[in-house]
Amino acid sequence: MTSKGGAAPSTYTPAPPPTYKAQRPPFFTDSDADWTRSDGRGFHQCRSAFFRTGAVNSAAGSAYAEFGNTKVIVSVFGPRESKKAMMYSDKGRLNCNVSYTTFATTVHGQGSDNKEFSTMLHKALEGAVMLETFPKTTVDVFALVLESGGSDLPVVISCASLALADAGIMMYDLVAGVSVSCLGRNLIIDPILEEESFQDGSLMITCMPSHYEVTQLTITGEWSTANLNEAMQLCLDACSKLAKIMRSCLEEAASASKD
Amino acid sequence: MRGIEISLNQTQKIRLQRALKQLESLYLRANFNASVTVADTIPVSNEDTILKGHGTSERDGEVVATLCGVVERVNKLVYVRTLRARYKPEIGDIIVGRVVEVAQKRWKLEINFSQDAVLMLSSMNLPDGIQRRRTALDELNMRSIFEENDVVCGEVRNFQNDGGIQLQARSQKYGKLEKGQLLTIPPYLVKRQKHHFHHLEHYGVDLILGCNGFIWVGELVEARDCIEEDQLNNTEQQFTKSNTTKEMPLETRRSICQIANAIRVLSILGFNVTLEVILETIDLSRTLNLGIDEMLGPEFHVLVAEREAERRTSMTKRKG
Amino acid sequence: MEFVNPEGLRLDGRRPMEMRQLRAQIGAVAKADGSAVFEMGNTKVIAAVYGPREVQNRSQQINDQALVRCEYSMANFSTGDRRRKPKGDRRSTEISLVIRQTMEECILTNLMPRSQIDIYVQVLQADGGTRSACINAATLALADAGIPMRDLVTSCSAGFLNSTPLLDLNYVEDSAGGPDVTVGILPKVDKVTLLQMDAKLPIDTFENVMQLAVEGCKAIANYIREVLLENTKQLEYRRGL
Amino acid sequence: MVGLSLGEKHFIQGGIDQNLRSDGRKRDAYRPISIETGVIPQANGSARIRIGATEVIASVKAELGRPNALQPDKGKVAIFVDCSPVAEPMFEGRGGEELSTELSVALQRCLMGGKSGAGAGIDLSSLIVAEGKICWDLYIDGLVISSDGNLLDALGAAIKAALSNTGIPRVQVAAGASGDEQPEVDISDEEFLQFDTSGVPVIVTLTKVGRHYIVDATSEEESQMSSAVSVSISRKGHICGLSKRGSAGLDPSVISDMISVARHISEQLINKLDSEISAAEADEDEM
Repeated sequence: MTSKGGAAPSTYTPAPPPTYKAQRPPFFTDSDADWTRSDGRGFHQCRSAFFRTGAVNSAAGSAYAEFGNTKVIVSVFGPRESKKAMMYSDKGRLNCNVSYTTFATTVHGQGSDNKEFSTMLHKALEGAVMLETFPKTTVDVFALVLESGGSDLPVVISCASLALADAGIMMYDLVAGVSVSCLGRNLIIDPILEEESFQDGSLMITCMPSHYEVTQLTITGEWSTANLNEAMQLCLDACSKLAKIMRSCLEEAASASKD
Repeated sequence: MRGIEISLNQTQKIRLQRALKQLESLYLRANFNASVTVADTIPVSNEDTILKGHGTSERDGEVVATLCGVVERVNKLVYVRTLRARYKPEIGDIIVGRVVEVAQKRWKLEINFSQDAVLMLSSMNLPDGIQRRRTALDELNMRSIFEENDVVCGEVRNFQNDGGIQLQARSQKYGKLEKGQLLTIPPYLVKRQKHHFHHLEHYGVDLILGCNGFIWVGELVEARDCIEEDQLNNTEQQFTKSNTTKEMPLETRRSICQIANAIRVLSILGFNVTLEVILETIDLSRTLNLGIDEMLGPEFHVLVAEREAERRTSMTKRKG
Repeated sequence: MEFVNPEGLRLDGRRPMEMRQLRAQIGAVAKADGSAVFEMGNTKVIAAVYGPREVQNRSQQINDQALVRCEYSMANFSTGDRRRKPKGDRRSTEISLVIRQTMEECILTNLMPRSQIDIYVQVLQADGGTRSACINAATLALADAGIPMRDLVTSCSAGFLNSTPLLDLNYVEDSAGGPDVTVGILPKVDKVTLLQMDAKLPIDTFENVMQLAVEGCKAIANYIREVLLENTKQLEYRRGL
Repeated sequence: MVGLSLGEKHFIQGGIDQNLRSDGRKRDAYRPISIETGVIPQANGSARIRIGATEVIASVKAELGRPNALQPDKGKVAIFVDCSPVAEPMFEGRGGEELSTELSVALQRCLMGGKSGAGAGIDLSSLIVAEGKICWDLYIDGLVISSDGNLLDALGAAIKAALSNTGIPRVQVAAGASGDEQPEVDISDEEFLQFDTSGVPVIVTLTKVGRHYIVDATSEEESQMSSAVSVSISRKGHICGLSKRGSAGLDPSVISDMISVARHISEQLINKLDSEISAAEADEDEM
């Protein structure tokens, strides 16, 4: 295992190959099978999820999500008329934006390296939203990460689908997102920030659980087939559980408004 | 120089060079070399008696080319025949175009010209085939005839005074083209001929060589009339369904792809694209037993060039 | 700094009145109506022309002539030290304008009313004289697209360093801070269409330097003419009868 | 981007169903690939690759810089892609920005591995000159010159070729600099170290049209896709990154199947690219 990534190529070695063992984070070594996660969770255990809809009054729909330290708020506006400059389209448009508060991370302004999150959010949602139900109009989805505590993007995606549901936008299904990190030989689900920064690879799945369809999948790092299949299965299971929680949150909100 | 953008190995390069050299010498033997570039003076014997045509202008009493091409003289007329350029329409040309806009009483078509061409609803035979005034209802139903992105075949009718052109499609042979692919090649490779429609029954393929360099290769449509009648009887939905479910026979598709690739090869090499040459190219690939996609490989390009050199040599011999 | 050594040679071994090696290739972008790659020494530019075609933005349509547009862009790797520049900075806007005006002047726009011609130039390597290289590339691309022109515009630059007029400055010479005269001419008509200079120069010296640049333009014009003629011949004989 | 009529769409889809695409290829066949290296002499390494009518240039520039405080033992690599309007008038102005960012991010994901550097195509620790003080910053730039589909795979292959064309100058660090002082360096302009590219993965994009998936889709075929999965695969057959495009959802079992197909195809592609790259290098040496 030590050879992974650590082996310097024989042809180009301007510096002596660094010893990887010493560089490993103190809380984790490859051989350490008894390692426990810093928040005491099992490897395959997610953080407890908290969802609440209707967090922003002025928005057509909104949701707040809290996974451990990761706190996200998403508001949805529209559907409203698309800008004139846009070409005619018989389908609706989805405009997504993910931003970080200045205090979201410990290092000021570090959240800005997540520029691609907006496009990723868009890709994860567009397959679930019935765009043909609001032609010529745009739905804006604005996500704000209040505190970044790891697995930000999957939380944003789940929260955004809840906000869309709250806004009454027609969807095929809710979208739930879960990520898995690979640290050495271990697969850990729903990683926190600290774990993410030392991960060897990560895999994120967003899916529509009742359709059993994956809307977005990204993988980084090196994966063997067995690991990959295990990680995908873990994510999919977690997604369906997460979707249940999201569903119950919506039901609660609906019954509350009835009263 | 315009390189031929294919990667060749050393021997292929030499063989291609040799074939091209042969073509060059054949050409030079047959023609007085009259190539000009922009701003070259075109020699004329008598200033007053000539007519300056396309691609020429007068400066300080000299006739000067404004284009790269070949000087052509027809009686008093002197003009420059361009090679690579956008399509230059002539009335009566058969062209293939793509609908870009459905406007009031007209369609606008992209035909590789400096402006979109106009096809008026009134220069179109109605699907029912009856000659009558166009009603408001016909106007509303224009999209059921052609909609955006449809590939349409027509004929150049006349020039408008703003420089645009009008098309007409007043015959059963014109109209929407379906089940096939559209290729675009430089228009100078398509020669104006008696026939631009080729119904290759042997292959089950319709080939339309549009003068504007748009070439349609599609499944053979037997008699357009009855199909159009069918369309009328069916609702639109059924029509699209029947279109998808009826799968094209594999043999026809093979022929379409083969013809398309032959045209691609000829266009890359810069050879005239005529039915005769296309069919010969296909025969060559069939005798060599090449896979259809191998036709786009470097070796086949070289072979086609060599064969073309041979063909033209034998042609000049026959003439001579 | 010594730009011309006592033997009369420049930093890259050229004589003061020597141009860098020219190379041109027509037809680099399959999809474009016309395209060309033009190299002057290490400066390498690719130009593509789209059109004349239907005007994309109706409000820009001109009823009696063609609309000519131009965009100049530099690849991130084109300069010696890599910089990531935002698109549409002042310099590229200015060069786009210069190229557009120069090309528009020589295109017979009145022959293609209500249409649009787009010229895109992309700098792959910049080693001085990009402006000139872009104009030369654009000329080739326009000719390849079969767009009627009054003349073949060509451009070349010249400078004045160590009291010597130098033809076709490279990057090091260009950044020395001396005067840099970029000239564009219509060689057949023998007219100047573009003249740009920064820094100062006595008038009589300026005339010398400018004359040198004009000579450079003429040499380039000859080269371009030959390339185009050879290209036309090739197209014609390959096409056959 | 590409407007197609209903008839043409059906023709393309039908061809994919019958395993005979519009240009005669089978579903798993590539268009002819050609590579040229050293096209940008000013860069440390560069390559141009042409796949059918798609053409891209990749360049690698190395500059000395300071390592990141959090990772003192590693160099830095940045990947940027630009879409030139030369390729497509649509890319004019800011028109190409969205695609450029998407491609840059996808390449980053496919080539740079996980946060710890595992699975990276480029070994960042090999870029260090003096730990914590000096390292090489590699700037990898891609430029799209002509676009006819399958840009990501082409860019990935171009970067692989450019990296194998890259020579990094040997650097001597003057001994004796202590503490926070920045040590003196001597950059050799004669001795270059070849970059090790055996670990650089290739990217295989499978485009799903109808029930089937195809490799090396042209832009016409891409316009008909329901979704596409780009997988980057190392020589060892490990997955080094994956991204999905297109709006339609996919069944997880389909994804697994696509990954295994991509892995199978990658073996042929790696061999093809290797031979093309070495041929290109040989050509360049001759000149």
